Order: sequence, then structure tokens, then C-alpha cells
Amino acid sequence: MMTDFTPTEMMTIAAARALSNDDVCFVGIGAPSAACNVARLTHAPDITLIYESGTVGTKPDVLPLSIGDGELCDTALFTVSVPEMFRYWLQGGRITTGFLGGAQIDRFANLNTTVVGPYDRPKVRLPGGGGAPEIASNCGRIFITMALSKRGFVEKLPFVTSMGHGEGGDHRERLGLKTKGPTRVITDLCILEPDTQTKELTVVSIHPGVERERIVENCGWPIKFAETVIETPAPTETELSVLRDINARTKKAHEGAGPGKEAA
Amino acid sequence: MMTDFTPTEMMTIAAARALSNDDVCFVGIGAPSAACNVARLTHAPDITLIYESGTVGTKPDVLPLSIGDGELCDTALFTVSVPEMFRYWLQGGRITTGFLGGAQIDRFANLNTTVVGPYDRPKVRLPGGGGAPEIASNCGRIFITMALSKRGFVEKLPFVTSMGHGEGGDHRERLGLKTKGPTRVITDLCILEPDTQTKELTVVSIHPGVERERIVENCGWPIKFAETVIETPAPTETELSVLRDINARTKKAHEGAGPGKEAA
Amino acid sequence: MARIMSLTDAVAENVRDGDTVAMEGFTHLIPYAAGHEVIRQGKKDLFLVRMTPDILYDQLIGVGAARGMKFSWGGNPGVGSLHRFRDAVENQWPRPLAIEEHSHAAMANAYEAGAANLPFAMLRGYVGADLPKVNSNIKSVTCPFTGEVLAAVPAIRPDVTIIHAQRADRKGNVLLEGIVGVQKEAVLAARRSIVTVEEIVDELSPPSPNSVVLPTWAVTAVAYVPGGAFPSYAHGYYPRSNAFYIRWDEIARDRQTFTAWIKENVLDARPEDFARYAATTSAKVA
Amino acid sequence: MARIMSLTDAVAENVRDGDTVAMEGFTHLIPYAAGHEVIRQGKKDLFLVRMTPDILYDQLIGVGAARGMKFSWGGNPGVGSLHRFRDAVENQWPRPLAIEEHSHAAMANAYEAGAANLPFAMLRGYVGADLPKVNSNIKSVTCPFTGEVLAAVPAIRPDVTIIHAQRADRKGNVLLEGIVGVQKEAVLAARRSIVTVEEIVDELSPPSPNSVVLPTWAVTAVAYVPGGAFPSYAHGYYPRSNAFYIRWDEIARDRQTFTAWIKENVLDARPEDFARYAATTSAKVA
Repeated sequence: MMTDFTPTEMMTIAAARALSNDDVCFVGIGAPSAACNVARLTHAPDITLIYESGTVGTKPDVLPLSIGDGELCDTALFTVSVPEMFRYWLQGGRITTGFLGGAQIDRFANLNTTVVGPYDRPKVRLPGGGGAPEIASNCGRIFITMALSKRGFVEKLPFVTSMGHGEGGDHRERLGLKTKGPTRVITDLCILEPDTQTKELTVVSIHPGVERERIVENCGWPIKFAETVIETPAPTETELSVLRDINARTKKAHEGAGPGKEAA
Repeated sequence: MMTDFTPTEMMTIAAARALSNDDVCFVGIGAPSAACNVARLTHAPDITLIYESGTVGTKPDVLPLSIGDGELCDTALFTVSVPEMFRYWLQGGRITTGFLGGAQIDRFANLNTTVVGPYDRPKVRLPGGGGAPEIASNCGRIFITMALSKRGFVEKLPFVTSMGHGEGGDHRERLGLKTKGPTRVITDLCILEPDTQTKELTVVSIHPGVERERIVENCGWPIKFAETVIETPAPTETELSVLRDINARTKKAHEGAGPGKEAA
Repeated sequence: MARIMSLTDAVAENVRDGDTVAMEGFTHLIPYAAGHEVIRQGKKDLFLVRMTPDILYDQLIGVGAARGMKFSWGGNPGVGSLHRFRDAVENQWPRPLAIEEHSHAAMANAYEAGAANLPFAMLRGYVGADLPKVNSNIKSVTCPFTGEVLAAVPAIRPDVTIIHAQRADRKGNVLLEGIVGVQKEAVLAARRSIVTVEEIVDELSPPSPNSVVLPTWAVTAVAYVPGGAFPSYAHGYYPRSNAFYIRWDEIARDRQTFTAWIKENVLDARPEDFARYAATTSAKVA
Repeated sequence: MARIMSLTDAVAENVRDGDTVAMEGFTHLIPYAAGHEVIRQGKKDLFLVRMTPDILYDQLIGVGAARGMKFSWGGNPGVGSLHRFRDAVENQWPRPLAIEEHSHAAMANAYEAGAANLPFAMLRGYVGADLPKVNSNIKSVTCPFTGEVLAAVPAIRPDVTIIHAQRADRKGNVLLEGIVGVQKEAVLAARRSIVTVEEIVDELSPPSPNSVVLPTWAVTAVAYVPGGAFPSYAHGYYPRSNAFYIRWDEIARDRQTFTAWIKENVLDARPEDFARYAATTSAKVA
């Protein structure tokens, strides 16, 4: 049990713990990618990691900067075309867990990565949905990881890029979805899970040293706490060292190549 | 110029001559396969031969017994899955020429390889259409090769497995087809082509030594002759020796393996 | 995760009476050994699915294991008729066989749609052909953008798909190469799947990053059955016995010779008997 | 048959003002050298198509070559925004950019439908998402067998597709390996295609019978441009320059530094300049 760790490290490790050896996991880039690989390098060595570029069963030694780094293909069991990835593997219902991040989330775990402001006259144009709309509907369940902040956790999304629990309650079932949708949101301060009835995100676990007030202050809606809230176990020494090692390897690997004048 | 050849040899060689170096040819098994490979080994060395098993640009040394013999894959430029073959390559409009055989044909070059007698109570159950229905509609043009006989060239087909010119005239256009359909039928006695207006198959070339009467007698409908009918040039020495060589190699290769007791 | 198990157990656990079963292989890698095990175990009322029912399905039909068949080309390739299939369709012997007949393009698309978890497939197909008149599972769909009308067929979703492959690793990941047909789609479209293999290896080592691999979590059971595709072939292991395909014509033409052949070569035989076909051939070329 | 020609001629002959152009590459094998040639030749009013418009499309948008773009994810992967893209959408600089936005699944299926010569693609997609509200090219289709409603999008049929590949043989047959993205589909869906390659070889020698090959008769032009995917990468030849992707953020953030970079590295440069990226890297691993 360590006491010297950052909130981001706690977030990544808490996210990693959500995964198991039997998961077939569709990995989003950024925080999800770190969490999935920490899981693989600690308690879930046989987890299957899939990136939407087509790499299946990949075991990267450094974290990819993009979803299509060569490292992902070099260490994959096999690599398929992108149409096949989305048709046979994602839509085919073969993915147990999708791991997403996002720019904004609402209380029903809907995500926005498209625009801030009106779609036609955006204040901020974000990258867009990419794989998210169909990851959100076709994976068995969805984990989301993003830092808790008022800008990110908002009362109302300007745009629903990918559906979580929609308007809450049985909204997913009403739209014919048979998958579970978001079952856990892992932040740098706490873990949220949808209420079984209303599907509103509710704090179920608070990271060590975090005050409830700080969670309330950093959420854009009046956040609810579950009846029983536990404390997230602090990172173990192994978890932390695995995470720090892969981050160090990654940093080293992504530096170097010259500014368009010299090659890497 | 040879004078000592069989009608089947003449048929195969006449069919081979219809193909050119630039053709991308979807090859049916049997007579079409022999013709296509004779073309490749004589005047069209760069012809692209495709078998529906997924082999593209194949150059078999012996004729395959089935459309999926290992020889086809071993000598192919590449091999794709069967869904890809039918989706990207055939339906994709990438094939210039489809080469078909059949059990029965009518005067508009429609083919039957499904049943003789009623579909529900067949007198003879034939193998069925396989790739033919979509080969017939999606290739740029179709060549057909089959021996002329009253049983094969019939007044009315019991079942249309694949469409040629339908009821004749502009029937294909009326169904929205933009491909040419059958442009030549090569038999062991003569070559037929559809009339430009009616699309009825008409004799345009007669093989050396064949009498018109014999053609009339062997056709199930009152067969028409074009105004100008030429004599098919007899096989050349090269054509005959190439055909006989590949037939000999093929015969040798397909014999051998024991009767389910010993392996090949 | 796939379980590596004996062929006998794999068939016993995964093939049930009445199942819709696809044993695929487009000339190459046809799962003969597994099909024979299905016959030996007396599975019945199967609805068989296959683009190219050849000798193996002739055998299953001839022993009366099938209530129906969905197919697109039912012949002995390059040889002629499937006599047991014809006897069933023409004379209802040994029992009637309900057929659902398609074109290759439609079957390939229907497997593809099954693998992609779509309810139907669409294609530019069947134009001017008679099959839609006798098969109510051929319908149409209209493009919402252009108004074009395309043919539509239901996705194929077998209860169980059975294939043969070159090799598996000890985790149950499977590699296929050469003429791969619709096997990947048939496995992914099915609820359960059995793969017999020529070899089980420590490392799968795909020869290219884009090789045709089925991961262990997409397969139900893997069984080691060298020679298990004979008289079909395994690219890189042994060639097709074209001679046996030719000889099958005599065996199957007559009900009695067929029945005798089945007794001797299937009912009184074991999966291990296929190993001689793998063993007596020339060295591997893969 | 593909013609093997210079990149300059290939672009001059095959890319026309106003064309719908797809330059594909899912992180891997992005055709940077060809894209730069398009900029140098001053092609204009292009409608760009790409799943993941990254730096290359940021450059094309920034110089004002594009009238519109169809895409599914427009960012600098792992780094952040595409500033030129944002400037065009948010401030119409240097000109307005009409966008047609989809999900990856929809785009991948739309390319697939284009390659298969279908007018539209269907998918289980967009459920509960807002994109259908702002994109009239997202419609629906009903399964004629089950009554299920699926999303539908038009097939993508570019006037010209441009890709980079590992190698071609002297006849113009092309081999791709590794993360192959949607390049095969993009080429087959297009009227014309340009492929730049790392190497031209006597024998293509695919490492597996099922390798990703584009035959010469399915390609319009092949150009030898070693290093032509930099700062993207060519599997087996040189790695991705993640450092350049990170650095692009500063270059593109400001209109002036962007314009200066384009002048120095594109307008005043030549296709041959890409060779240094191929040459300075570690030995091939393929």
C-alpha cells in the first residue's frame, strides 16, 4: 500500500482493476489505454486488448500515442482491416468491455467529444466521435475514465456523441439495446456507478485522502453518493511501479524524432 | 494448321481464342477452365484468371478438378475469402469476362444447371447455380462453352438458373443491368453470337468439316445462321500441343490416390 | 476461451439433435473427420448449411442425419452428381430433405451478415433468375438514398459451425491459410464452433500480420485431428485426393455400396484413422 | 493496368479540381508525399474524405484546397486538436469547410459498400447519438425478414483514392501489410487510384497466400516514393515519428507559423525529399 501517488495514477490504477483476465477489451486512446495495459501487466495477463485500428490481442511495451502505432501491430496476435474490426468484432458482439474517455459527460454517462456550442457554429470544435457511438452500443459493457471537473462533468451536454443511459431509467432497453452501457466511471477522485433504477451516476468509492466536498465542487451537477460508499484501496507498490515504468518507457519512446527536418 | 483434332479440342481452342491478354476472367470449372488456361499458355500470357474459391491471378500447371484445388492457390498472386471474392471483385465490377458452362441453354443464352422437371418434384436434380446467377449479371460480358446437343440446347428451359438475354431484345436493360451478358457461345461444332437486335443466338462461325445440317440436327430449337458465316480456323499446332500437354498433366495428377484406404 | 479436447467430446458437447449445422470449407479444409464423428454419434434431424455440399454432406444425407439443407451448389466438383443428395431430393431416400437454395453470392453474403451480427444481407443478385420464385427467403430491400432495389437474404446464424484448420496454439488460437472460403464468417456467425486442426503448436506465428486467425475467445472447441480434412486437403500439409473424389461417384451411386462404405469407413472407424492421410504424404511445404 | 510513373505525373493526371478525394491510412501508411504534391500543384475545391483526417488533411485544409470534408474523427491522435481544421470550422479561415460527419463504423461500412458496388451500407449504429440530427446522410433501412430498423449511410465512391503501400512489383501489383485500415476498400471504391510505395521489386512475394494485395488492374498509378508516409510510418521500413505529431501542435496553432512551414516543407520541396526519412532509419525488419 503506497501513500505517495498522484490523483491521475490513482485513477489509472482504479480503472485497471475494473478489468479481468477474461475481458476482451476495446481500448480507447489516452487514459483507457494506460489502464488496460496496467491491468495486462498486473492482475490480468491474459486480457485481450483490441484497438480500433484493427490490432487484436496486442501487448504493447510502450503506450501508443495513436490508436495505430506500429507497436500495436508488432505485438498483436493478428491485425484485421478497419471494416472487419467494426463489422465482425465490434458489431459482431465479440467485445465484452469498451473503455472510453471523453471531453464531457452528463449524469447518465452520455458523452460528448463533438462540439461545444451549436453544431453549426461551434465555439470549440472537438475531434468527433470516432468509434465511440458504436463502441457505446455494441460492447457488453462500458467503462469510462476521465478526471472529475466542472467543465467535464456537466448538467447538460451540448451534443450527445455516444449514448450512455440516455435520459436514464430504461432508455437503452426502449431503443432496443441489449448491452449494459456504462457500468462504471473512474475519475481521479472517486468511482461512480449508475443507480440500478434511475441510472444516474452515483459515487460508490472515494479515493484515499479525498474529501466529499471536493467531489461535489468538481461536478457540474448535484452529485449523489450511494448509501454505502467505500474507500478505494490505495495503489499497491506493484501497481504503481508497473504504471510508472510503462509511462517512463512511453515518454522516452515518443520523444526524439526531429521537427520535420530529421527523421526519428 | 492441323487437321487431326477432336470436336472437343476445337471447342476448347475456339473458346480460348475469345480471350485476350487484358481480360480479368472469372473461370467456371470444366470446359471454361481448360479454355482459359490454353489462352494463358498461348496468346494471352498476362490474362488474369480468377476462380470463385478466391484465387486471383492463378497460373495452374495442371487443370483443377474442383474450383478450389491447392494448385490454384499455390500459383495465385493472392487469395481472398469467398465473401470478399463475391463482394469486392465480382459485384464490385472488376471482372471483364465470365466464362460459364451449363447443362442446358436456350436461344437467348439463359442457362439451367438446377433441375430437369418441376423444381419441387425434379426428374433430375442438378447441382444448382453456384456462382452463376451473379457471374451472369456482374461480369462485363459472358462467354459460354458447351457441346451442341438436343438435350443441352433446348426450346424452353425448365428453370432459369442464370439469366442470359432473358426474353431477348432489351430485357437486360429493362431489368437495370448495365453489363453485356452472353456475347458468345462456343460449341464443339460452331460458334454462336446473339443477334444485335433480337439477341437470339445465331451461328456465326462453323468449325472445319462440320455440315450445317449437323448443327441444325443437334439444336433443340430451329437454329438461325448469320448472313455471313465464316469457317472457324482449325487449331494450330501450338494450340493443340498446349491443350494436349495440359490435359495429359492433368490426367496424371488426378489419378493415383487410393480408394479411401490409402492417401494420395 | 476455446477448450482443447477430443473430437469425440467436442461433437458430443456441441452438436445437438435438430441443430442448424454448418461444416464449411470451399474445397479446401473440409472437416471430414468431424463430420464422420457426427455420423458415428448418431446425431439426427440436423439442418445442414453449406455453400458447396460435397461428399461429406452426401454422406450425412445418405445416412439420414439431415432434415434439410441450405446450399448453393450441390455437386461432386469436376466429377458430377451427389448421388445420395439426388436420391433424397428425387426419391426421398432415406428420408425427405427440405432444401433452401441460394446462389454462392447470396450464401457468402449471408454468412458475412451473420458474422457482422446483421439480420440480413443485401446484394446485386438474382436478376432474371428463377430461384426467387421457389425460395421465399429471397426478398428485396430499397436503398434509402437512390431508390435502387437490391436482393436481400436472411443472415446465416448456425447453432454450431465445424471447420478444419492448419493449426492452433495451446491457448486455442487458430490459424487458417490458403483458400479460406467462408470459414471465418461461418465460425463468427455461429453460437458454438468446433475446429479440428493438423497441428497444435507452442507459437501460432502467423506468417503475416494480416493472416487469418480466429482467437481462442471466438472458438468453442479445438480438437487435434491430423489428416482430418482428407480427401479434401490442408494447404501446406497434404494435397487433395482428386482420385477419391472421382471414386466416390461409384461408391455413392448405389445405396448398398454406400451403406457398406459408411459402415467400414465411418461407423467402424475412429478419428485417429485420419492420421494416416497426414502421415503418408510428402513433406510439408508450408 | 496500373502505370508506374512519377508522383508529379500521377497527381497531375488523376487529381482534378473539384474532385472527391480520399487519402486513407489509419495512422499507418498515410500518403504524406502525395498529399504534399496535391498542395504543390495547387489543386482546389477538393471534397476530402477520410476516417481520421490528421495532420495531412490539416495541411490541405490550411492551404485552402478543400471545399468540404467527410470524416469521423478529426484530431491529432494522442496530442489534441487539428488547429487548421478548427480554424476552418470555427472561423472559416482560409475558407468555409462544409463537413459531413459520421462515426468510424459508418465510414468503414460506407467504404466497404463502395468497394462492393452497393449504393449504401447498413449498420447497427448511431443509437441514441445526435449525429443523425445534423447529418441528413444518415437514414435507416428495415430488415425485410425481421422488421428491425438499422442505420444506413451512402456508399463512399471517391473520384480518386490515394494511398501509400510497402511495395509494388514491376507490373504494378501492390502489397500492404500491418495496420491496413480501409485502404483496400478506398482504392476499390474509387474511380481512379494512386499508390505511392517504399519499394519497387521484381517479385511481390506475399508472405502469406492471404496477404493484402491490390492487383495492377485495380490500380491506376503507382509511384516510387520512399519515405513517402513520414511522419506516419511504413511497417517494416521506418517507425512513426510521434515527436513530429507532437510538434505539429505548435506549428499549426498559428496561421503564420503554419504558412511558413508549408512554404518551406511543401511548396519549396519535392517528392524526393521524403527519401531521407526512409534512409535515416534503422534497418528493415520486414
